[in-house]
Amino acid sequence: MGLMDQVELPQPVKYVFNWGRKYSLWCFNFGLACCAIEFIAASTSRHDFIRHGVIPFAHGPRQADLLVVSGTLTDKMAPAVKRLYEEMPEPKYVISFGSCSNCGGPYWDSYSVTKGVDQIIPVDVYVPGCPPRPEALLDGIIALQDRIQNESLKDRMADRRKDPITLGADAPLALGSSS
Amino acid sequence: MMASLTHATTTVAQTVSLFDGFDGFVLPVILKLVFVLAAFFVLPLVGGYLEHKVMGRMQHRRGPVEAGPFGSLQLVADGIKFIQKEDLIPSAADRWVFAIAPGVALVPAMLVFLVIPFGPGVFALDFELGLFYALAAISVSVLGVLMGGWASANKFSLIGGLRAGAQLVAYELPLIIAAITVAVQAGTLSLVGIVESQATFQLFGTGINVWFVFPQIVGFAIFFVAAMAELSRPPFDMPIGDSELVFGYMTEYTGIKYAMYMLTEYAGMISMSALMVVLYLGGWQLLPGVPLPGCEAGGGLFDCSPTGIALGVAITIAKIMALVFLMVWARVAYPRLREDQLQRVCWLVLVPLSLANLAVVTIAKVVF
Amino acid sequence: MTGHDVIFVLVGLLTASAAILTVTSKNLVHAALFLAVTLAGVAGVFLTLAADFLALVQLLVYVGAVAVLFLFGLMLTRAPIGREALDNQKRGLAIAVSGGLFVLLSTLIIGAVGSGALGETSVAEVAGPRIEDIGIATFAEWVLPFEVLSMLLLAALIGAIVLARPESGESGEEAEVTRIEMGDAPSSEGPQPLPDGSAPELTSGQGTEGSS
Amino acid sequence: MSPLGPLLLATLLFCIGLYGVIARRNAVLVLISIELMLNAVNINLVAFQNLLFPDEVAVSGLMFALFITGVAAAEIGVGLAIVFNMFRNRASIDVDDVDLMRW
Amino acid sequence: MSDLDTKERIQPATAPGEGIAVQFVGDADFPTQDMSVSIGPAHPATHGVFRIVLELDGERVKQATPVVGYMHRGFEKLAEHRDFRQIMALVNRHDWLSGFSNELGVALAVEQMMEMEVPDRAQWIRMLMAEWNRILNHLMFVGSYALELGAITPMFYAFRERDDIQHLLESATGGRLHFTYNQPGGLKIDLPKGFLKESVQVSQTVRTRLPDYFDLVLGNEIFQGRTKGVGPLPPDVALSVGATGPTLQATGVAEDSRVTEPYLKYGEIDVEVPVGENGDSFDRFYCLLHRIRTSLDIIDQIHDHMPAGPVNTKLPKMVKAPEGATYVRTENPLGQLGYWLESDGGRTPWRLKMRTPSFSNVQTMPYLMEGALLPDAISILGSVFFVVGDIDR
Repeated sequence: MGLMDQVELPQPVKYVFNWGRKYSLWCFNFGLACCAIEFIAASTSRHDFIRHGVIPFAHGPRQADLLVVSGTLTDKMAPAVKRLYEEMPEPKYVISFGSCSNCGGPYWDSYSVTKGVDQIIPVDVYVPGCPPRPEALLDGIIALQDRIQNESLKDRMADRRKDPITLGADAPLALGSSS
Repeated sequence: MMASLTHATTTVAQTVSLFDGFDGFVLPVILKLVFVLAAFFVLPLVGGYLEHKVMGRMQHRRGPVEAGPFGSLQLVADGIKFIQKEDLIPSAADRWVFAIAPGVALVPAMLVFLVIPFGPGVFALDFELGLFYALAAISVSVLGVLMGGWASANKFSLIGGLRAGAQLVAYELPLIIAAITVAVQAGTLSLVGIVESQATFQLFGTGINVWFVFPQIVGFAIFFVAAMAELSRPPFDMPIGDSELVFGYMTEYTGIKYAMYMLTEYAGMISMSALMVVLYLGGWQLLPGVPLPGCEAGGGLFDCSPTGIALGVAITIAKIMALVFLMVWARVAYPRLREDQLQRVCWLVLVPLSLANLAVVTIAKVVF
Repeated sequence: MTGHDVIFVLVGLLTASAAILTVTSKNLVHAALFLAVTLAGVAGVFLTLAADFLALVQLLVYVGAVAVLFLFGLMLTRAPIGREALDNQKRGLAIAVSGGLFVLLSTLIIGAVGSGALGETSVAEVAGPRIEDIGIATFAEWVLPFEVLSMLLLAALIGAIVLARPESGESGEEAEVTRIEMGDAPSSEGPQPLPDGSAPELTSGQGTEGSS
Repeated sequence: MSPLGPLLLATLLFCIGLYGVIARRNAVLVLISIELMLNAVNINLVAFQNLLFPDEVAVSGLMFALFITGVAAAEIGVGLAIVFNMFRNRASIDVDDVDLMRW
Repeated sequence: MSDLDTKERIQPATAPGEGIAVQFVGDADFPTQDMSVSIGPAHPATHGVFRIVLELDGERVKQATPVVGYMHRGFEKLAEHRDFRQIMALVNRHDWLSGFSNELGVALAVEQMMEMEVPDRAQWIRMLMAEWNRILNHLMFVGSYALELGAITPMFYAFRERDDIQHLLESATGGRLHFTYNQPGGLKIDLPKGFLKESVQVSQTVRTRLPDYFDLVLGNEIFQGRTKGVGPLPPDVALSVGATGPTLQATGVAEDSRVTEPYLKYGEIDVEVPVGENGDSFDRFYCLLHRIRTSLDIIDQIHDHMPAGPVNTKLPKMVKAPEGATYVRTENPLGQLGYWLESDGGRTPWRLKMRTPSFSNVQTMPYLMEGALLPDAISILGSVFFVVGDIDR
């Protein structure tokens, strides 16, 4: 980093670099609640997002590229999420997995729940559902990978909150569309 | 170093190097460096890919699929990603020590590749003390681990570093004793010489040509276990045990420095496996005592046509990967030991066993 | 100057500067790390002196084990930082003594070498002993010292274990006193699994059938 | 190569070690300095081995150096154990503090 | 080292991976300084946001303090603002691994207050679903406990089975984790066609794969070395803190609400309760694995008993529990789950108090961890099976 967020790289270099980032999304699962179980289900044999290069073996935030916030974020937990996000090295991506981390979900009227993780950290992909099916997470990952392949790191670093992807916002969720 | 290089080449007797055909001095050196670097960077990637795929198959998954054909470029993608990552140094860390620690771990792992014979004549250096050199180089890596653990200024890192230090120093002992046992059996410390002696080694009194793994099955087991512990591979991965220490001494490392630690681990897997292949599994021989196709003279060990050389290299790498497969299998199948159990295994089982093995082999060597 | 000389000078400079940093460093761990560099440098010096085997022994024993042991010890104990904590007030004396000794010895050596008292042989032309020679020498002429050394190592091993673990053992009565003195007695309440993983005696008097 | 270099280097290392032994108060640092001195002796031994026995068979200097290495390893084992014990009992590893035996 | 107050304590970390300097500050009179390590709230071992602060002397735990509340979502308060049918969708989320069992308790409580007659078929289906749910839950812990001890594969195996079972349950309920299948007076809809056949098949599949876990995990020497004798729990301690489920059964107390206080139709079938001997980590895991087997036995019995008939009763437009209170306890996968339901006759509960098994079970941890080694502490942490949402609610 340092250079890459300030200089627009030439196209071939950018392609290779983006390709590397796209297929090497070491994933730090911030498993908070129910959705964490579906996250694990998505990583195991049947759904298996490891084949997309999303490696769930990053144990700490320092080695991670992708933060998946899955589950209800409470006000007590929010500083930890913020802190972990800040401990991750750039470039980093965030998937908000499930209604709770999107907006508070079924606990929208609770006194202790943060209504959406995007209040504290920028989110790249919102995956709706309570909990979303593993296929939805795969869909979100593929959407994120498509975006990474075409993105410019300079633009991204300039405005991190620009234009997040919301799955199923304009079309019905394409279940099982994972290739 | 120069003196030792020239010195080593003068002392080695009849070995013919692949690079001797070239005139001059600079070209072979460059070729050798390129060869060592290529082996150092490519083979660990192959090993890592193998690990991904084998683990996947054993767990009813497919492993990486999307990056490159059959996911073969997964580790390349990882590498490209790591060089883009931000280089974070914790504010409380000891900056210099933190920065050079991965290098201290990596360079010895690279230096081991200098002496490993990958095929008939395919080695950078046939050193009279090759085995000893490899073990000495491996033993230096622990410094990098300790430095990283201490310099990170993180409790998990410190505990991980301390565990790694204790583990690596302890398991060096059975490792070295087991290796020395082979040297006693072969009568030489040169890795090429050990391969050579396996070509003619016969089981006592039977006349059957075997590799050292048969008389020394105990030594092989000890070496294998100790090698896995030296590499902090599961089930001996307490220094980086994720459920206890997050990532041990690597907890604070990001980007390229973390990648260097990972490369060290995988290069270590390759070099340890290669050592095992050389010490116990007959190096590049396909069958004991049978010359490779294309290799006629000299017992089929050195005087080879290009086909023979290629075949020899392929056989060595296949054997290395078979051993890597065993290590991956252990990772898939076993939980992690506890730290005191680990030390107990070392001091109460492996060390006495290796000493007994050494005694038995020495006596057998003298008697027969 | 031959290439040999150049390499020796480089390695020697590295070794000497690392040694100086070792004794002047303000951080204990840094000092130990510089010691590791010094030791590796000495291994390099051995290489230029055609003592390959010794160089590797140096790497294996000193860099791989002794330096690691030092680091390990420093990390286990509290490592104070700063010149006051590490140095005493006799620095002037130390410089005077060691500097004087150095001047004296180097004058002697330069004189001796210059006058040819050490013979005409140059150290670099020596091929160095082969490993077989070392092995034969060890177990022929030097076998008695070798055995004595092995006894020494054994004694040191036992001594180190005894010294470093006064409170070891499952029962050690005499250790109890020390522990109370130091005030770091591990809490004795609660079931404490023995180090070999076996369970201590349990007081499970409940039946196996439902109790509620 | 002239024997001057190795001999001077050995002298320098020895004197640096001596400085460390005198000027340092931390016991571990004193041990470290002793290591430097032992290494200086080793360099000397090897240099004189090459100087005085250029033939290959005589290995006295090397053997001495090897034995010194072994003894140094033993010394470090025991020395560090003593230092730990000292640390445990006195919460300090300053050699100046170890004055129980001083009258 | 008793007087900790004479030393400055290092501020405990709130998350792993942060750069906290290991400064050994403090009183120079003491040879060693305790290290305070905070496991969690986002530590790999705590599967969720549980946090436990360990005071370490070397690698030995001197004191363990669980810190709960990171997942507190205010269920009990939220339930006061949902009507009796909506509560189902809420309560099945507090222990997210046993959604059906959670809603079952509330359904039973509401039915008890309204004195409803639940059709036989509904009761049997509820039992079937509850047992399947129990297996789902236990499989998850089989995988995660092995993961905490460093074995990665059992997790993948467990999820292979879990996916089969979830597929089965999804066909009837439409949910993978949170089924919301109960309603006061029965179930929402009947089972789909062919469900029982499928159920028999899945039960056979799981039964044939069960030996894998016994061999791969329970029979592994390293696993035994890591768990046998680690964290032994005497029955009196377990009872005094109110531990239930596998944690209690491992100590040799065969307490199980399905046997001691049968609800639904559990009285009509054989329910076997596996018990351990020492109450150590190995026994807890042993009980967990055997509970999968006994649940499969129960499922097979239910298959033979399944009657025909309606699955629900007609409900009024507005379900209103009469004024009063009731307490219902059921055997949740992790232990005894109790609901104290109090109504003032309105459309929402006046008070819904939960007695969750995980909360009671983690109370054993300070006792269990004291004096254990750090790796053993992890072994104990994983073997006292809990779900964070179930602790914090």
